[in-house]
Amino acid sequence: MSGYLTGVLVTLCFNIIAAYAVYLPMAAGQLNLGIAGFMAIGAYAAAFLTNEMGWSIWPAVAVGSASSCIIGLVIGIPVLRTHGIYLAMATFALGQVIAAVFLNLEVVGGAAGYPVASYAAPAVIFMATAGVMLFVMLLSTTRFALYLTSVKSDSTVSDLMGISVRSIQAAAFAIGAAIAGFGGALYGHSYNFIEAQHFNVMLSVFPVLFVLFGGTQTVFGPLVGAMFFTLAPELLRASAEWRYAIFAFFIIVFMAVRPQGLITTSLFAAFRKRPNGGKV
Amino acid sequence: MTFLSVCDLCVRYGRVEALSGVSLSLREGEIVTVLGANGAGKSTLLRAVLGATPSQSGSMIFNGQDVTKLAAHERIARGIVLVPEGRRIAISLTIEENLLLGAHLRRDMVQIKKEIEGIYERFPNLGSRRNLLASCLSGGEQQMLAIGRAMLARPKVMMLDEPSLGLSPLFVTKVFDLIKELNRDGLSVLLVEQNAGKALAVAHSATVLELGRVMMSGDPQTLAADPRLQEAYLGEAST
Amino acid sequence: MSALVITNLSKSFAGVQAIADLSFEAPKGLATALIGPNGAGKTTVFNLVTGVYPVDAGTILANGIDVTRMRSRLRIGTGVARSFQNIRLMAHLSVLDNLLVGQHIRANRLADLLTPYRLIPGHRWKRDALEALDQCGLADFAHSAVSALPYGVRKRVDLVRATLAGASVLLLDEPAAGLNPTETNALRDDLKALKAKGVTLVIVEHDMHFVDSICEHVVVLNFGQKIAEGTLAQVQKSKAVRDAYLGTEEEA
Amino acid sequence: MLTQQIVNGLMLSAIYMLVAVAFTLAIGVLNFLNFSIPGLFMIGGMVAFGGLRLGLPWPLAFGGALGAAALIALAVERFAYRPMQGSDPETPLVSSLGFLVLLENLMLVRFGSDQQSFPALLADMNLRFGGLVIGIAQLISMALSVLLVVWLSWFLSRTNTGRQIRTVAESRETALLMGVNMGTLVPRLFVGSALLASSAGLLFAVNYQQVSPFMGEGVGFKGVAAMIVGGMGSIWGAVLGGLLIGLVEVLTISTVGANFVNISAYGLLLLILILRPQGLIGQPPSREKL
Amino acid sequence: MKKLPILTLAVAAALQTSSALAGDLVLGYMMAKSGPYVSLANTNEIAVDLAVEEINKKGGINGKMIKVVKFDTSGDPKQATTALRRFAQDDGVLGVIGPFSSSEVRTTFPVGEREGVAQMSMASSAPGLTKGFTYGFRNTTDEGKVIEEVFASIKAKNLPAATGASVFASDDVVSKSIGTAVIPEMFTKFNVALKGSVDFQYAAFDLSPQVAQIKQMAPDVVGLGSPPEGAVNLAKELKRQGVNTRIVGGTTIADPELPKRMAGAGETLTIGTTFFPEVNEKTRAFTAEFAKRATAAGLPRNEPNQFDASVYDIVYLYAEAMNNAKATGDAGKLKQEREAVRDALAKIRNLPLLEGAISFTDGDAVKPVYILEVKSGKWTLLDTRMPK
Repeated sequence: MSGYLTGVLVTLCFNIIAAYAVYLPMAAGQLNLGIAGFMAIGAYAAAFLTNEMGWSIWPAVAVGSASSCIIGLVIGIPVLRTHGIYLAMATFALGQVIAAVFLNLEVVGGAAGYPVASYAAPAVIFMATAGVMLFVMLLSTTRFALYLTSVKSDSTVSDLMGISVRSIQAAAFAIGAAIAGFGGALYGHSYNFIEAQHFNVMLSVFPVLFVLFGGTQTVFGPLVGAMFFTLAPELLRASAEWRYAIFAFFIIVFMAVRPQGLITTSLFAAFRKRPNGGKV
Repeated sequence: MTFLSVCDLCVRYGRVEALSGVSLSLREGEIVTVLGANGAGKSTLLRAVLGATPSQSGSMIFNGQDVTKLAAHERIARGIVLVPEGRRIAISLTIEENLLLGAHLRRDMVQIKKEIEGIYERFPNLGSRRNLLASCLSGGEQQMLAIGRAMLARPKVMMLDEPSLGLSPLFVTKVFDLIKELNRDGLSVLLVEQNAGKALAVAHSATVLELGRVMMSGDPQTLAADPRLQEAYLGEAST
Repeated sequence: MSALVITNLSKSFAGVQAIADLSFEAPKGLATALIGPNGAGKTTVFNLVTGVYPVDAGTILANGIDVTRMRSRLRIGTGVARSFQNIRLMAHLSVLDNLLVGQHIRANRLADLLTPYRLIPGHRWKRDALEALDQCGLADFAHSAVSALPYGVRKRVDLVRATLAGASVLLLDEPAAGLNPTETNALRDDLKALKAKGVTLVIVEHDMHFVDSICEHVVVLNFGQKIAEGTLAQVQKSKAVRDAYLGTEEEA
Repeated sequence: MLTQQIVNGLMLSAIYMLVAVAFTLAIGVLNFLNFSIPGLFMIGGMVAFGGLRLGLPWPLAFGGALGAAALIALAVERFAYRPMQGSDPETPLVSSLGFLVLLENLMLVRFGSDQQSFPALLADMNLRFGGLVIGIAQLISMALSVLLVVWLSWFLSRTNTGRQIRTVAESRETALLMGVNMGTLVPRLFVGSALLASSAGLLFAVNYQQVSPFMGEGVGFKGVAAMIVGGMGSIWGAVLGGLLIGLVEVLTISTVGANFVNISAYGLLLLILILRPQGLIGQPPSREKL
Repeated sequence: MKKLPILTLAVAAALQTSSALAGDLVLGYMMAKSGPYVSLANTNEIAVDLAVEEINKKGGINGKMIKVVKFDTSGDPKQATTALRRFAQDDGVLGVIGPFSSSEVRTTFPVGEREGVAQMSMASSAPGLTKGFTYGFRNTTDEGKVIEEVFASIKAKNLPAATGASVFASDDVVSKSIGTAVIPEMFTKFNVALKGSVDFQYAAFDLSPQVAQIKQMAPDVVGLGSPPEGAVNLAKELKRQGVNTRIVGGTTIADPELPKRMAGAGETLTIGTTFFPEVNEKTRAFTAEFAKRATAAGLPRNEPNQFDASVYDIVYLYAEAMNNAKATGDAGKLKQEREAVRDALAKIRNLPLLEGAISFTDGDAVKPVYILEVKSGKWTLLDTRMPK
């Protein structure tokens, strides 16, 4: 594989992971605009473990992901008391606060950034991304995923059906945080350097765009969205300085024409032959 | 002379046909009441006449003009005004602001002020609290405000959607007295009511809807005696 | 014994009394109709029983269990399920998925939550749901998007969803409203079949023929108060009921 | 020194306040978190800068900037807001952010990524009271933003259009039945919101004598924070929120350090959202009906 | 998921620039033509092209022409690693010009180390970036050394500097290390009493609270660690609040247009830089040619900045190294030749180039520092300090 393709694919992998981190809570109707904060937690925790504690990468990544998950759960419970746009803004504020905390945390380099010694090769990243995709896709075949959509569609009725809306939302939020932390932890080890400034608003916002662009109705939406957002600027590389402007223009036009996103259930149904029997 | 005539109106919500070919006419100075069970399409009919719900087909002539293509605000400007179901008072606005909202298509401030004072005279309960938020009003007072608000749009036809809904019997009587009074002053009224007896007592003509179609129409006395009406409401077998 | 016992129930919203000192019982295995003009407080009763709103005063017993202060989420566990006046199906889910959500109370463990049942052909959850659909003759719609369904079908899916919770008491909010005669007949058959299985029904309905054909017991509300109770024929003779519905000039 | 810091904080607050009000108009009335507002803020400064550089007299350059912002707002309404009615509530976010990225990159192509010096319009005049320095430009822009907000508040509470806007904010359905013409009111609201945002950008440029393609982001996000702290949909809430965020920012810088600004400003936002989601001045959302 | 390979192939096909002609000496060049550094970096390409043209016109190196493959990284660390992977694996480069920023350097140097290809940054000046890397070079001078020369010069010229304050952008790597490490150390070394330190955020537009603090300290000099924007805002605000002090900075604020951008503020601002157009014939000729090309390309700035000079010299440094390493560009010997180029770079001592005589120690360039002062709104040369 060419070096260029490797580089682009590694970037794509991180975008896919980020997209799935946003997708899970969004499937339950929560817009998480602070995903970068959770990536930062995973990245710094894992990097600290490999750098200072001499851990090997996988356990460090696992712990990084878990710490992101736990913090997501602990902070998520009060934050999830809010709804809709308030929740989006709360997560946005949360992401900003987390990044600002790392900016001031001198033990991991503060503003100077934190070089990471251990290296995760592209093959590792590809495998890990495949793992995340597999995990989310498996999850999408369970009742848990069903309840996410149910809670999003109508939380009052879901509650009356006996579903613990709060638990489902908290779980979605925490699993999203875990995936984000996982991606962050791998990011640090793939690029061998992390800095708090990297985990900014735009890093939180773009995965949301991937998901909305790809469509939230199916588990493939985030994948397609991430692919588009990663590869389109590459295709536009020839137009140099205009490329992001053209790209933004395209997003606007696309969303105006197809607000429900690229991949929808009806699109799927059109491709799928009528299933025989009970297969869904 | 027909003042408002609705011809063959069809309204769909997605795949559901809410009105299929409803026709209705109203002469100037008349009270016409539309009766029917829940879900018969009464509210949809009023909304479609107002222009707030788009109709798929049908035509509408008002005061000699074809208003089929007009938007709600244009129809209101021509005098077709709705007092909506559930009153729909803007509770974050004061009582006076709600009245002014009714007059938002008008520009004659002096006359508007005069008319508002008139409303306050008619409903002292509103006048004494004119600068308070409308949320402080009881249901019956809100209904008075809703009617006052509609008055300020200078209606030629006032449509009322279940004005007695949720009101205590005392206020129900008040509302119907008011409707009669307005009508005596020359206002044409299109009235949708649950309370069939009261509605038929004030109406000059009545139409009964069932599942989006006109089941019967005619003069109120005849309808009141028609067992099918009792049936529509109480499901009593006509014996 | 009564499946649902409501005693001295009161509820007001922003000073307006929606339910005032209401008491009635729904006898086990029978169908009780809750009728009254619009705004009489019928749906509010359902909302209080299922816990959508907290109760101001009074008690609610469901299958002998006091649910008055129970969390809304747990009430379905006492065997009370409901349908909704304006059909609250999950718009983002297919018909089958809506039914699977309805089954939640019967698949409530963590293991159930994480079973990748979609990958397992003929999993019992899907089988149960499809069976229930089939019994109502709706099997063809299993994989349709809810939004694409005709109104009548959606209403019946809403009903099937409520039954799949395995409830012994079903609260049905205007199940026949907006249905055409054929659909109404199909619904009637569905409900009779449920009754035959011993399910207690409480039905809010305006169509008196429908009520007549199903309900043994009728409770009439007006302004949040019970104005009559008995068989349909009994309540139809009540002057208070006629006044509430048809209105008379003498009153007030 | 504390007095000086409060004076400094007030200027910052005035800018946040205007942006917060611009956001609150869009979200309070249309329930639309319009992320193109930071872009419109930037357009206010950058287009005026471009105009001045072309040698236009300042009233023309400023008018051009406001006009450009108004036109862009109409495009946002047409392409980011209108097609999204009825889809997921977060969808318009994407296209409005698309507008932000587009505007930033267009300006980037035209003017480069650098911060540019905005010419001083007023001679560098400062009032000095003992050690306290208050810039005339500061005073004028502060007065202007306060005037704008007071005017807007008057407009909303006293005029016909204002009443219509408040009715739409409470219930679109009621407004529709009252014959409020949404087809024209919504674009007007967008333009109004854009004019506020771009005037904030202009005042910013005049005051801090700098513009850049990315000037909207930091201010825009703080504006959102200010809006929520005060109470979404409330003009005076936005004013209060702007004041608070501006003062918190300045006081954090002077006591703890600039790196803690995001912690304190967004920490405040987070705290408010958890403890009192409706903001300091704001009505709690009512319970839905079945 | 059939789309993935198809799309990526399309991307690859669209972007695969024609591979180097056999026998060319290929250099990779990471540009920052979009993104946050575009104003500083978009003229770099002119300097690179100019240097390559000059060398090739004189017959190239070892009889081979130099060819540059370019990649726009947008100043983004992720794209920079992609660029480096491409240069190393697809384009067969002997060395890489760039990347531009310190954040990019942080991510590409480890990749360069693994791939075994030299890189030389034209702008990143954060302390210690090259430490631990054998393939990582910078044609920049460590800010510590630059600022040391500035203070030495101020003391030598007897300019008032009894008291000082440190002011820095706290969320920028280079700025922060200047403000927290370099400036305090220099104050101690040159007997400047440190009255305190004040920080601001990289993107801060309002420095009035900071200046209010500085005003209280009333220092003779303000040691500044910041990008040019911070210097402009600080100078303006100092003037507005009526604070008279000398701002002292390093190469981070060495922007030719800085005096113009400060619009009358910032008199006596003093910096150290590695390039000044008025030093000698060579710099004047470069400046003139650069201006001509920049104007022709329609770029907003036509005066070369230090990065333009640096990147111009980087091409010459590679030329010298490839010459000394006897590089052939032969694909079969790529690995050895890359290593040889790296070794030759490290050995360069006192090579006379545009910026002066350049040597390398530990991957960092050692070169003359020009001390510039703002007088009546223009840069003037205060002093030239030769490296020890």
